[in-house]
Amino acid sequence: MSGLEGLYQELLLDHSKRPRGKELAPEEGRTATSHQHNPICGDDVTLRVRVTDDGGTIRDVTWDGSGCSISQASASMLTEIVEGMPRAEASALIDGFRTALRSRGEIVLDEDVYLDAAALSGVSKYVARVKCAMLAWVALEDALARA
Amino acid sequence: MSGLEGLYQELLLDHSKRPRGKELAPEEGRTATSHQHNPICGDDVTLRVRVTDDGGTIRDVTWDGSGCSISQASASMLTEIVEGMPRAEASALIDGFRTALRSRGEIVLDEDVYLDAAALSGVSKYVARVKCAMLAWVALEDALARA
Amino acid sequence: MSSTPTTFDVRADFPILSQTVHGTPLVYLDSGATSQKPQVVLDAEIGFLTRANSAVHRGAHTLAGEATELFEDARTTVAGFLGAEQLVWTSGATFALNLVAYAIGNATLGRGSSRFALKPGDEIVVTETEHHANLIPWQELAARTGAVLRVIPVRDDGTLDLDAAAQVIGERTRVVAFTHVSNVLGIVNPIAELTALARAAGALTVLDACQSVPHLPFDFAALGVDLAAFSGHKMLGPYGVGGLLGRPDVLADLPPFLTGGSMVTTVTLEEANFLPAPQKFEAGTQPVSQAIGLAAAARYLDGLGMDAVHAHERALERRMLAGLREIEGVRILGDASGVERVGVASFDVEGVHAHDVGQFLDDRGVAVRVGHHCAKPLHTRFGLTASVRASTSVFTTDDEIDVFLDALAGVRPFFGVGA
Amino acid sequence: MSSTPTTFDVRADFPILSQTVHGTPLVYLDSGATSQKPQVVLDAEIGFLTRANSAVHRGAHTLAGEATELFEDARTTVAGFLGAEQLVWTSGATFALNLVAYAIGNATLGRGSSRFALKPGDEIVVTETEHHANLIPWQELAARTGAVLRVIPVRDDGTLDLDAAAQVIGERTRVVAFTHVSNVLGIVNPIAELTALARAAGALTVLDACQSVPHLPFDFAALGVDLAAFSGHKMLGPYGVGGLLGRPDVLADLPPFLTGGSMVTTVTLEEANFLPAPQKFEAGTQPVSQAIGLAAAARYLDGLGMDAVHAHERALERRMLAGLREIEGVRILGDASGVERVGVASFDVEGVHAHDVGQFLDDRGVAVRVGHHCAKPLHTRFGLTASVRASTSVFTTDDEIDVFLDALAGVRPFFGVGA
Ligand SMILES: Cc1ncc(COP(=O)(O)O)c(C=O)c1O
Ligand SMILES: Cc1ncc(COP(=O)(O)O)c(C=O)c1O
Repeated sequence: MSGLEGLYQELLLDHSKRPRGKELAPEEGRTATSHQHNPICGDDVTLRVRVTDDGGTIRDVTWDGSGCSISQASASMLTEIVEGMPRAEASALIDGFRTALRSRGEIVLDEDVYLDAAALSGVSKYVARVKCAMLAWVALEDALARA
Repeated sequence: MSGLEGLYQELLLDHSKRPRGKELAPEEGRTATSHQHNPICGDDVTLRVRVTDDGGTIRDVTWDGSGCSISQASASMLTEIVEGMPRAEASALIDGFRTALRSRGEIVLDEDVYLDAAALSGVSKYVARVKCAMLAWVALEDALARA
Repeated sequence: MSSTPTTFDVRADFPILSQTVHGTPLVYLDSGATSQKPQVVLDAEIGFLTRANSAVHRGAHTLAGEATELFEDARTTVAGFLGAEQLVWTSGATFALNLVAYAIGNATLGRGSSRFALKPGDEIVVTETEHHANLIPWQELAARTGAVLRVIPVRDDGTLDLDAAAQVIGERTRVVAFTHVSNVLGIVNPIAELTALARAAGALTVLDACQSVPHLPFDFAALGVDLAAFSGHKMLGPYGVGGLLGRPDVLADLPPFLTGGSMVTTVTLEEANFLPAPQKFEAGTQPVSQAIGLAAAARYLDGLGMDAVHAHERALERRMLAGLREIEGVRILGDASGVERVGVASFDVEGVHAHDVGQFLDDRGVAVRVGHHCAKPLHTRFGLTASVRASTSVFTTDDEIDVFLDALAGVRPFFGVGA
Repeated sequence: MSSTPTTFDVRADFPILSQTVHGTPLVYLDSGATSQKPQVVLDAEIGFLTRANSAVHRGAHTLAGEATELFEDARTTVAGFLGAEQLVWTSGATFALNLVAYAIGNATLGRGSSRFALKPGDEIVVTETEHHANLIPWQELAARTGAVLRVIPVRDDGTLDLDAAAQVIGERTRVVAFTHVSNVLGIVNPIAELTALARAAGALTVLDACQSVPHLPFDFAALGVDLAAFSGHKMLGPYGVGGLLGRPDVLADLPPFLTGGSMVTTVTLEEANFLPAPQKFEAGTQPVSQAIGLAAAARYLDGLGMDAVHAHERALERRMLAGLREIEGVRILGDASGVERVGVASFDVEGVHAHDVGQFLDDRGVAVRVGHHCAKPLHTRFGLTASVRASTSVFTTDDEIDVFLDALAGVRPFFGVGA
């Protein structure tokens, strides 16, 4: 797939139009929230995560935001993957995502691991859009650091 | 005459080494003083002029200062010309001097009018030095305006 | 759409325009951000650097003399092109506007003449259409001095609310800063009216001329403002150079901003005295080759004739606006009719984020700007965080406008939005 | 005089050097004022302007992406060349030094972090060898804030009086600003000692690196200062660009200076929030092509090797000083022996004004600088209003030094002074 179609895959457009988890859950004991903003194009994501009482597992990732299709789809895809994931695994996931997105098309995301988010692989060829795709993932990283 | 010898004529070097009128007379009723400074190379001239009681004629032009040979010689030459000159004539003299100096070598100063200062004609080819030659003349212009 | 006659074809003068992007010819509609540079501008700089380069206003050697002359000729050329008696070189418009704000701040702190010193409660007026460069320096000046910032609102159609302006500008107003042309809306503001209000209040007028100078005949003296800022890189010139135009009495009374070499008369370890304007505002080594390049740009524009440039861009603008109005889901920001404009239009595409619109257009070779274009409050006013902006220049053609409009019509279908 | 081996011959890289002046080959000994630029620097700028030019950090189109990458690569290249983690682009050293002084002023007025805020009676320390650019901004800051300016004196031999420095720098000292190399004397100041004194006092250290960066291996991190300013045009790069190097924690706590576009996060009509460094210091359009040109200059110097450059210039300097000492009536300013130097020497010719010396040398094709070189207090210290300065660069040759010395020997005879 080349050009625009490689960037805006069906799955991405679908997530951006029908975002999953896009309704911020109320704050409570074990939740942490992160607000990320891309000043250049105005993309905005607020993401909230709850961890289990022992702090080890991720629960209830919800978010709200506005912005380009890539930033919104990426947030939507992310919430689907990390539900119930151990913290350490989520960190590795985020690192892997960042590496792939910065690879300028060299690294393709594994569908078995990244599920729908693997459709974001095409973004890595568009340097100016990498930040859009990363926004929700940075928010999760930040929220986990505080949780 | 070309090059350096055209710029630094004997007469100029002589005036710079043995400057005339270089001893500031004391201030009194009908004197006016102007201090001119060229911040680029530090040339400095303070010139004092006395006018007759009816204000019409120039008397006792004296000056003090330091700087390059051109600025010092020019002050020295000037004092020799304007002694006893009617004000209006001095203004015309200064205008003519300025025009010649800015002419880039096109206009040569008349020896009958400018006496030794005619040797400054060569300066007009050296744009960066025109200010040096003008300094005392600007001081006279300024002093007369206040006298 | 009928073809509008173009009075000049200058594309060959701009080396970069032969680029292709994603295999299609580059359609550069981002001149509002930075313009492309004609060969004569590049040649002027290179010519200087390879033949006469040396420090200006210093030293007596031959190259220094030549360099100084070329540099001062450049000042005369650019000032003359803009109808101004005095021009202060700056690194650009942002610097020029900050210069004014900081100089007023310095006056307030007792440095130099007190003519422009502010007292707490004094008012500084800007408009809602300002670029951040003509907004934040005034916010900061207000915060530093206790002055109050007040704002002339913009109407739904993008024009300034002059009735409100007459209320906002009053006795306490000390400075009125406004843009000649909004970099988002492309609308030419009513300078005469604003200047009259400011003058009646005895306020200093500061014009942001960034988006007018490249596009229409500009006559500083005729505009009647006190100061005007502009950037070289938006008017076919180099980066790193721009200027502040000013009325002589205003520049005389405005205290210096940056201090350093080449702007002083005497200096001791305790204190310094400053040269008259423009030198007192030009501390340190100036953008010499860039000033010379900018003079070449001014001569180039003058050769085309600014009336012709304006007519050319107005025709492009009309074609663009007419086309935009026909595309479903496109909302033009400030779609006022019957106002003077330059070739700039910003718009929202319903259901598709500006960033995605820009990406789609880029795939067709069309370079537009997306985001808030450094005018966030104006976007907030229109309920947006981002828009798409297309902006023209002397080298833009009717065909390019058509390529752009054609590509834009495909955006909503591609993203599966709308009909 | 024996010929010193030159490790490289780079004259062909500099197009301007083939000039003649008054019919003789140009001997350019005014690099201390501004250096000449190698072809690779010109090519880098032109290459950018004709292929990738467009606004950086804005917009999503292809050219904008390329331009942003080239611009940020340039930052990495120049910062790396200078051993710094963080680099803020500026228009030059004068701007960079004013940035620091005004940012401290802003902190004092309650804008941003108060870490660097001054109280009346706090002390700012400079040295007697400073260029006006590292003196007047501090005088003005002191005048605006009620701080006191104190000065480390220079000895007769041109070295700083470190005993006095230990007295001057003390508890009340908040800022110590000093030059790495005096642009008049060419002497490398004792940075380690000054920095240690400043650090012991808890003061911020600000280094003027204008005359060191082009001439010797420069490692910002190793020097241990907090901030350092430099100019591109003195290091073979373009006009209109330079930088401020800074320790990350210092840049983080220093409030912004210029405000405008591209340095903000959120902006309302009431107030703005700022990005982290370096962006918060880079308001408005940056000197993009110039930054890319400067990176080419850094790569060029790196290719020559700064150790080799320094050795080359040191050899020229020794030849020059030895020659100057032999000419009757020539007095070298700061003729200290056994100190580290770069290829700069200033001198007085007894009985002949500097301006006349310069004119005479120019007639022989030799371009030197005459005047106070923007270091008036230093000249006052040496009892002069003006001196003659010869300064070398990578392209200067032994032969040129000899032409210069030979011409200089003719000055007093021509003006009929001395023996
Ligand atoms: C030691 C020193 N500091 C500061 C400056 C000012 O540099 P610029 O004029 O490039 O801002 C210079 C150059 O003139 C200098 O030699
Ligand atoms: C209206 C307006 N004002 C000010 C600026 C700032 O200009 P610069 O970034 O060249 O300083 C711009 C350009 O971005 C502008 O369009």
